[in-house]
Amino acid sequence: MAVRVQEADFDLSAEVCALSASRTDIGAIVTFTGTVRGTAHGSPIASMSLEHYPGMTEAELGRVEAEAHRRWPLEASLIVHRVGTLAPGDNIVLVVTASAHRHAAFEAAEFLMDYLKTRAPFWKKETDASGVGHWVDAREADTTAEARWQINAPSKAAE
Amino acid sequence: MAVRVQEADFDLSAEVCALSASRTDIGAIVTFTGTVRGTAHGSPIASMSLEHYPGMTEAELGRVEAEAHRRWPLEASLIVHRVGTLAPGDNIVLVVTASAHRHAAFEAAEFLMDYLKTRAPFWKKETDASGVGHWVDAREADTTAEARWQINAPSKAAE
Amino acid sequence: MTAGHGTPLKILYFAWVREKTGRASEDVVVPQGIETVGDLVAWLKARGPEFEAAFARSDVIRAAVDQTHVKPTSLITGAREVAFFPPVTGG
Amino acid sequence: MTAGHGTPLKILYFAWVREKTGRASEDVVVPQGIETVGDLVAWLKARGPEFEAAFARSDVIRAAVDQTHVKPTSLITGAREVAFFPPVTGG
Repeated sequence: MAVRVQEADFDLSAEVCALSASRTDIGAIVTFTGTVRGTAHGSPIASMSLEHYPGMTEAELGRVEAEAHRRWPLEASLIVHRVGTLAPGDNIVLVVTASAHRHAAFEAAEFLMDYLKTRAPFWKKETDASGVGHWVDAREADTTAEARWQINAPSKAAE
Repeated sequence: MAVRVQEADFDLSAEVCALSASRTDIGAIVTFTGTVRGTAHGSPIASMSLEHYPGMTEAELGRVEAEAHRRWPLEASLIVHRVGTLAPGDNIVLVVTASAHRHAAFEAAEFLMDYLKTRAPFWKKETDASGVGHWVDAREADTTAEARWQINAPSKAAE
Repeated sequence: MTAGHGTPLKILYFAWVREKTGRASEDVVVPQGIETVGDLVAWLKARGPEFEAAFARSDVIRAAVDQTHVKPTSLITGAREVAFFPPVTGG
Repeated sequence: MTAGHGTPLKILYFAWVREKTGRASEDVVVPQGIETVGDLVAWLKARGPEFEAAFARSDVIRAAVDQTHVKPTSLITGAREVAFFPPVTGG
């Protein structure tokens, strides 16, 4: 179990190796990588900047991760989220889940992403080709995605 | 879209890079890596050998992948499956799905694994510490996992 | 005891709430009677037009007390920091 | 026309079916009247004790005709190759 917030990029193989090296109790590893898309509402974007709430971010990601371990038999997990200024195609977020069996790994990874999207205090601002910044609106679909897990929220208060 | 059957190991980062490099239409990449567990029915295993049906394997994986693309808006996908003799901890299978949105990538990756497990002609034989080989039994749970997708099977005949 | 008895409370603002208030954080001494997050928002709005503008769409503003998500009706009693921000958009 | 009219049919065996029959593949000329996968299994079983043993648990043996999964009732008419194997265990 680990969470990291960083400006630097991450390497998928290196992260998965660090998590699973010399272990033979893991049979299934799922990774999710979120990347910066090149367009927003049909218009090209020049860059995306990510702001967060230091302290709360790590606390919230830790709570979400602990909840995933409570619900699924995970052998290991990792959440890495980048902050700062990113370009189209750049990595934003990495979630890794490892379990003896694939369904636990798949479900836990999707759960982590759904909760991260609605609870972790990050905010995206897209800058368009003319240099104008636009804060990204929260998607209703993300709230719906979180709701389908139907649990007591991992942190102490509901929205 | 690509399927490969090979003795060689694969590198997660290299495969994902090859699939997504210089593309800005992808927002979500899911990978599934299956690895050799060190025990079977509670006893340690020394190695695992994987046999397959050359020709049919590639055809079946291709059908499964095409079905995933028919059902989800995927930007790219990859299936790599190893054959030959493997040790505990070694990689067996890699599935990568890339889409503009995460739920399509997650669902398609899980679908590919569920179908691969029940339809792709691979057979595993585990060799125990005393050198005795045991063919792995098919798991009822895999057939159940496939059944939940409730579709016309991607190839022309049902089991 | 409420947060108001002379103990400074740290307020943080993020994303467009930060841009509209013109500050990332500040230490305030909250008067007696301000007991919930909603009370605090009402009090902040009265401090000037930039706060009025920042909290105009108060239905979309989220709050955290001591780094945990809370509702507008949650108490701020004993809190060390309260943060205000739009719905999160990470991942 | 059935597969039996003098055209050799390639039969492949995998995993423990291969081990029990003692061969990975063979070309056979199937007699007339053998029209389904089930007919072919019955004919193969009569060829010797190794086939009898390999197909003893015929309920768990799977078949493919020309590299596509089929049922025991499927026709082998015009087929080039038929494969027999246990339930698959890849992934």
